[in-house]
Amino acid sequence: MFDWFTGLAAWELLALEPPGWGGVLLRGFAASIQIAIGGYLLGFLIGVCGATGKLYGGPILRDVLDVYTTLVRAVPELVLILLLYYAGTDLLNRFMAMIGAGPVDISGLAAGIFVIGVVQGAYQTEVLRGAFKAVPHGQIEAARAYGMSSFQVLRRVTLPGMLPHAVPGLANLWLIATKDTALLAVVGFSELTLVTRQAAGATKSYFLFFCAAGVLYLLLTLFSNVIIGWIERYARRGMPAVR
Amino acid sequence: MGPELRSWREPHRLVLIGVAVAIIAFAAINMRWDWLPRYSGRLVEGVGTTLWLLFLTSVLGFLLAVPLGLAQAAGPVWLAAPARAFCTVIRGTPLLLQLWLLYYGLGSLFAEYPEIRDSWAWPYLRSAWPYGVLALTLSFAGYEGEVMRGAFAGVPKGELEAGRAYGMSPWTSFRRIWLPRAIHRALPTLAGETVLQLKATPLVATITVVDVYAIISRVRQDTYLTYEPLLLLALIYMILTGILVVAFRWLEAKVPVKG
Amino acid sequence: MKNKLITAIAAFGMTIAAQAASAETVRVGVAAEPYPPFTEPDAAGNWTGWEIEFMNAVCAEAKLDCVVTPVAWDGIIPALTSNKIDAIVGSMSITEERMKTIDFSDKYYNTPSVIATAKGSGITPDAEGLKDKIVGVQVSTIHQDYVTTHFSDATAEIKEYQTQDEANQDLAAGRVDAIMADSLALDAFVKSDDCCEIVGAVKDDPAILGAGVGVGLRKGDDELREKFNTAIAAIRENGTYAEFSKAYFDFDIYGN
Amino acid sequence: MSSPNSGAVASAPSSPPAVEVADLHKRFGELEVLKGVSLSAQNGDVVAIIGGSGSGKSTMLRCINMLELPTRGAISIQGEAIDMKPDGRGGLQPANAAQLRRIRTRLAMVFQSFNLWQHMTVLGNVIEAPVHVMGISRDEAVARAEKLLERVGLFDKRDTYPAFLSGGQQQRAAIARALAVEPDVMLFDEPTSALDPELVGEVLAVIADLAREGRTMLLVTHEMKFAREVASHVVFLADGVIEEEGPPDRIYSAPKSERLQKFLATVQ
Repeated sequence: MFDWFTGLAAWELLALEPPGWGGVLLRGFAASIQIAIGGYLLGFLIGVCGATGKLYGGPILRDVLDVYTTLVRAVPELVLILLLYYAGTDLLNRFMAMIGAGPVDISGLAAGIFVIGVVQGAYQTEVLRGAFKAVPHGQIEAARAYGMSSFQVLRRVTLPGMLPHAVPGLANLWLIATKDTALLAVVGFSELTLVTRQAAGATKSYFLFFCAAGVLYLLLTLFSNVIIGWIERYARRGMPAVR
Repeated sequence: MGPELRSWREPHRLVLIGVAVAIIAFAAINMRWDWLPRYSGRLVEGVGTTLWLLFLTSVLGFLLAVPLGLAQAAGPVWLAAPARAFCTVIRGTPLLLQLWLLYYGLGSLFAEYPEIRDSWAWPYLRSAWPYGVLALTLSFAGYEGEVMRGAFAGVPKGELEAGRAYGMSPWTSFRRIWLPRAIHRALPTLAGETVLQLKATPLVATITVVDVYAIISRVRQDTYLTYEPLLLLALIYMILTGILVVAFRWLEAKVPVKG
Repeated sequence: MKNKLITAIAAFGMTIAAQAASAETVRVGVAAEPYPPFTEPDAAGNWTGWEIEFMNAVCAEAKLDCVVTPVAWDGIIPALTSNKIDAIVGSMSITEERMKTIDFSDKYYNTPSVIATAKGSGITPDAEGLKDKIVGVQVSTIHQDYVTTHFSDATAEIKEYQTQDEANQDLAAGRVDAIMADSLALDAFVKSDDCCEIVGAVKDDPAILGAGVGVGLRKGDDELREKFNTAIAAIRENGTYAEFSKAYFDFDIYGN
Repeated sequence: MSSPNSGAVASAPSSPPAVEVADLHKRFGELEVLKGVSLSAQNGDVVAIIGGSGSGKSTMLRCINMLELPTRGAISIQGEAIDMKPDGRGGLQPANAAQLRRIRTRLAMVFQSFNLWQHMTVLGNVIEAPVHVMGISRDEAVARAEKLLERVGLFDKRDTYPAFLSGGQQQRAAIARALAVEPDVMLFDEPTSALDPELVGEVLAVIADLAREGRTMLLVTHEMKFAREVASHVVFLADGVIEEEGPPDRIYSAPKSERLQKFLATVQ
């Protein structure tokens, strides 16, 4: 009768060494974190380029970037991941064939980072653009009035001035990136959610393993929140408390 | 309207539109769409399921978000702490995992109790959609609850004091001033949250709920086509998102929303 | 700005190119979802099962350097056609429909398709027995095709699962009344869980159920197909096939 | 256009004027804000620029350090003309970025809305330009900045971020920031307009103190009484041209032009 309870309490299934599945789970967790970090950084790169393009680019570049951010934000991540996962590698291979090179094998890791990065890039573009526009113009004007070069203005005033406006959005996107990695389970990438499902299926301890994975994700979020808190406090040092 | 109309006629936009048309024409001619008529009926049904899920879970989720927000903003510790924990857990774990935990974890437990299996609830408990609705509702409540917390806390104290000064009871003041003002403040985020909710709905296909995503998966499996069904699916979601955005803009124009 | 973007893309491209496959490697796709006793990950994260042993034997015979690459089952054919993998060893039945998109090696096993239900359900493996019942199948399988073709009028609902394991789980949980799958997969399941039993094989329909299971290959990849065919024949011949099968089955699953 | 008598009291006729503006035009699209303004200030002059809103007085001040690019005209600081070239759209643009940056450090601007850098402490704001633009060592800049902050009465606030200061304190910090670059000329763009009335006094006191010290200043202001007290020369701008100018006593007690009379009547 209380099968599920004993199932939940079958802690030895979580042992790090086989026959426990803890090691597999942790390796999946590591893969999730790797993809989240890689995808987030790629997204940041795209975001910086995208925001710069939207702010300073010509009309065509601006419109193209608008199309990119609008499309990515209007289509479910799950669908984008499927599309990019198959199309991205396919197009790359066709491109390689076109320039006469052989097909490349894109590792699941690279594909996952690419997919998460493209999705993150659209959102980060908007966050960074918004943060840039949130820096009061007078601050930049004052910097110019005191003889700073364009690069100095960017480095000494605009970027640090953007920080408090960008950090909440970027932090939120980091948390989304960590959770979006779970969607890669649908294309069969061995990250935490998929290995959890495999472990649950093999042992029939569904409840135990899904809870264990939930705890891992939650720990990652809580840990991230602590770091984000530090960064936010630093970024907002010049601003009075909101409430 | 004037400048917008003119802006479409700018030369570079005409070029871009031309490129877009060329891509669409290329896709229409060179890709396989012969499966479309066979599945059109099921696709419409799938969109219906998606929208129904979206509507139901957003409304239920919002109703749940109000007490969650209030408990965190003004409740005693024994209410605020669990509400806060709930929001943290929901926001801190992937929806896909929550969905599987509910359906495969929790759902399969019910079967072990003959009392449940023989009860009136069993036909519902054995189908998939209640778990999808539950997971999506809790998810919406978790995110929107956080918004409502801020909205409740952000209502100026002076307005509540004014209510008290006019002799309102705490309940009246809550019902007439605090709640409407908080909802007012939360409205602008609602459009964004609802779009996010729409984008979360396809996950229910992984627990056998047949929404538009599931229909497209079916097309993919039947035809072994990689791109065409997914592109159509992306288009469908874009249209749905567009409709949502326009609808919310219309709604916001009707209900003036101020800070 | 543009330069920066190009540099970034190039850098990303390099990291991918650095992982470019060597010519000898054959990436063998298996379904990422466990399909015991054929393919399933163990607690150490390694892929095990009869089909993994089969793959190892064939690749050793053909002197191919095979790498197991898990891919989501419902995307395994697109993964093959878009060059993510080179071969599918995933209990994939050779059917006319699939032959339109991909090629197959010769069959390497063939077993009947059966229906399993809760113990004592009284359900028979035909349209009559499944009347107003809920039937579960794994997506993209011959069983799904079969159920849709032969039983969709009779049944109350056909539920589609991403993995066979989930369908099994829902039968045990009573959320479906019957499931249809390969006899060996269900045999392993009913042995591990005393909830359910196999009620019998369905009536054969070769057009749907196909001519056994083969290695899925990209169209036109004839060289690889020849290698697989020769190797399959060889391991049948030299007893390797029988040797590694012993641990799994007490009869010859090659069929006739 | 700069007539010999347009300057103020010529303190040292042999040295070039601290600021000289000749025939300055500025156009925003269809709107011509400045229609040929000429002005010169010798070292030690305090020039108050007054006028109604929209008269172009702030625009003129912002053109002097090229925050607004003039459409036509010439600007020189201590006899050095700012290099300008046509921008191809009927206006001008700086021709030599390095020269402009060098000249800008000699023209310290104090803004209406302070424009202190919000992510730096008060001290950070004051040493920013000396350290990062002029290349002065940090220790020296800090030592100098602390003296300046003491002078404007903000020494104890040096490690505070601007957002935690009152408007008057922020503007005093901004003045310290301006002084830190040891400018030849200080430009004040309505320095008290954004302040609550009770905070205006503390800022004006600091500016008056600087005027007494003999600083060269161009001051756009609405504070008529203050302008009369501290200015050595008053310029009345109306509709993009200088309508009348002269020593403060004459301008305020015996305005000649009708527009100036009307303007003084409304503001006093």
